[in-house]
Amino acid sequence: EPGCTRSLKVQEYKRYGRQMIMPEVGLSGQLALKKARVLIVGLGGLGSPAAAYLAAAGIGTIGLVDGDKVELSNLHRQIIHTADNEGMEKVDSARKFLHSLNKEIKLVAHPYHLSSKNAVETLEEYDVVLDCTDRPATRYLVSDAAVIAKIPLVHGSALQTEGQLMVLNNPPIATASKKKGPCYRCIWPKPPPPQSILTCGEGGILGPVVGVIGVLMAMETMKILLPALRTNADESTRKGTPFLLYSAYLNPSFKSVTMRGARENCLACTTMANGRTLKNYGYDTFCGLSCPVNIL
Amino acid sequence: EPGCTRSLKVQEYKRYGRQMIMPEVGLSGQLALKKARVLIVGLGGLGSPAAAYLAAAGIGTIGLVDGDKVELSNLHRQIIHTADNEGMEKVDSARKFLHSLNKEIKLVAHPYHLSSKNAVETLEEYDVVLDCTDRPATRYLVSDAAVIAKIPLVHGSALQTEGQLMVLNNPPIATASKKKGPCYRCIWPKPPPPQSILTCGEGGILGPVVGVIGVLMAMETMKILLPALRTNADESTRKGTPFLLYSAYLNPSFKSVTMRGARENCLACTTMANGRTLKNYGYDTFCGLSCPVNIL
Amino acid sequence: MDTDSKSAQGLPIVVEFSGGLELLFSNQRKHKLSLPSRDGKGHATNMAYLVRYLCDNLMSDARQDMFVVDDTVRPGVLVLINDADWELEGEHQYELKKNDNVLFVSTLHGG
Amino acid sequence: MDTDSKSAQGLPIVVEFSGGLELLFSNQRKHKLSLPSRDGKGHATNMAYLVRYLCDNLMSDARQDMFVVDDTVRPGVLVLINDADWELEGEHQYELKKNDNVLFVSTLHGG
Ligand SMILES: [Zn+2]
Ligand SMILES: [Zn+2]
Repeated sequence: EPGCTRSLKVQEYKRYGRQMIMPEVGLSGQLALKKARVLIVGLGGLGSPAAAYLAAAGIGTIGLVDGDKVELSNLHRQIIHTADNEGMEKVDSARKFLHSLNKEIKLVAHPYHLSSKNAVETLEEYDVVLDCTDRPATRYLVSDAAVIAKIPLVHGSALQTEGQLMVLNNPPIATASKKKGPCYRCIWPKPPPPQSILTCGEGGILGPVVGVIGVLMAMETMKILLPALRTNADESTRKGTPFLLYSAYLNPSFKSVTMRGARENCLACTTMANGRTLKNYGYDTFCGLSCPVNIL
Repeated sequence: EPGCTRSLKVQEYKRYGRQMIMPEVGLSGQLALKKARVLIVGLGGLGSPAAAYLAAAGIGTIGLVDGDKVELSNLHRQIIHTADNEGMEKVDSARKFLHSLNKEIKLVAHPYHLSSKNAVETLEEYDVVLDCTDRPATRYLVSDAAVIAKIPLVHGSALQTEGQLMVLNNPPIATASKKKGPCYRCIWPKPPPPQSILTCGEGGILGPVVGVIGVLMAMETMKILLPALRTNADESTRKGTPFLLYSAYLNPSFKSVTMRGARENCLACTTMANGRTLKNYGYDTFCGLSCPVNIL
Repeated sequence: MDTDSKSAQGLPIVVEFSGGLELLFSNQRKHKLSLPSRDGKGHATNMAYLVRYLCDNLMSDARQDMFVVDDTVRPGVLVLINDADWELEGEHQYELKKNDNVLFVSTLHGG
Repeated sequence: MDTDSKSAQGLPIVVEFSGGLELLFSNQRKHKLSLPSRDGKGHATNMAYLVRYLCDNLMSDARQDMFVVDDTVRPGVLVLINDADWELEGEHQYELKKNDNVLFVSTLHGG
């Protein structure tokens, strides 16, 4: 039966054999990946490698959000879009590539910009969301919606020679053994002044820099979905939330720092979570005019 | 004029604009990438993302070495090969994908296993080599050939939840300001006992683990080709050669350690470099029977 | 006397900038500083002192609001003391110790 | 006397295994150990002592040749003392200090 998440077909055993052989995955782990629904918001430099590795690993349902079209200037870093697809909707171009990679999985296209009108209902259909967007307003929007939808958020960002990675809102609800994880707004309650923001278009970006963060986002997603993979890491994160910094310039090129936990008076974790809607929240006003939220 | 490395076409300015805007790249950096010839040995889990990012960045000539065919069990991690290409030579499958990504660059297929008979003459046509192979004998072979061909070697490896990265033989000849870098044999003069070796086939591997090392190999290659990108890193590596360790399990997940420099009595850096040939060297005997060198 | 001699010895620390902030500080990522160990009022040198000190003595760019707004580090800049968020350490009130490492990182938004 | 009391205090160190070696040590990557600060002959505890100690006391797997060959760590295992190659530190002769971190990494070959 197609789409069955209680067993695997012979060709799935073959395809995923090299990861299923690991005790941290096994049959139960592969079925957990197959059952999982993961949303990727933004199909640019971060979303491209993240989508490729998650599709290859056999995530059963992958949602793809982007309202942009493929441009020639994307191609030096957005490796799932080809030159032949210039001008095509990014969700369609991505779907074409991911389908060629793995026909066993379900791809759901969301060919629109995420906004305060559609964000919550889009995220509510998924188990994990990856924020692969590229400006402050959408980053607050995705995080707020993840808090309301109660799903973990894998956050990545990059510019020029540097990248940053964080797993937020994880767990989305406090458990017996772990406090609720901080959201983006817990960490950064106020947006940066508009004049201090550089986008990849303005500041430039190296492909492998954003690529390495995108691949690590796929890895963090798999760790959320496969509990056996995070035992050790969990233990050492009791002190706070890890934040990974990459710099192509420096040696060592990676640095891991410890961030605060959830903030008691966080607007998203309290008011928004209780109200269960973003519809009256003005992201443009909040972040200033340089980052209108309707442009992903 | 096609293939000209003294100027860029209008569509190349557009395609590479987001990296050329960076002061570390600029027009001169982009022309240096276009002029560069990079050899990727092994088109598996490491070679796939490394090739994708180097092709996208506009490396002018990329050589592709592999004697294997695409198998279904490769696809969970080797994201440039698609299911439709099952059974195709990996070099052809890779060429097809990389060509769809970037038609401005030259791709050279070497559809054979590297051996002591052909390694030196293959490497001599290139400026940098990436070792994306998967067993000890080929790793000694690629390193020895890089020493003889006098080109830097970007070394990556991965297994299960861990990955390792190193830039070797860099610089390949001592300069006024820097000693010759160590080769693989300088660091590991003796091969591991055959019974201690696990391949990805036997031990398993997670796609994003080998993926992150492959992307970082592309980044290190760009740093070798773009001097403006390595100023800071160079300064802090005077003490020794950095070796990057990744573990999906741990927090922090990356660790950078400092390795020794070149070894005075290194077989490769002395005898082999002087003799300029590998033809009388028995890699199978050196590494033991479990790793015949004719299987990449 | 004791206070003076301590202050004369100085307080060596390392300050690093990342995520684009280095552009405001002569495009240099790592700075080794020696601060007085007590401020003008005789209090131990703390993070509030350091932030003022950086604006007054180390910043090479005139755009102070790219780093400081309302007398504190602007929104979107993380401050890490020995690799931990300064919110875990007392923020402005944290008293600097010998060889402390303070990292200012601008949050990135690109993707 | 002095030697004895030092030895009784013990020498706390951290030993880590990676690259598959952890499988030989109860699949545990990080071990906190307290060694005597002097060996049986009264010499300061060094890396040679530690390697023997690990084989005799910590290894849970019978295959000693996966870790030690000819009385030293087998080829293909890197030994890092406080994140630096032990070849930079004197190898077996390196005398362990309080809170040293010793990491044994098996070189990976997969790709
Ligand atoms: Zn919150
Ligand atoms: Zn050598």
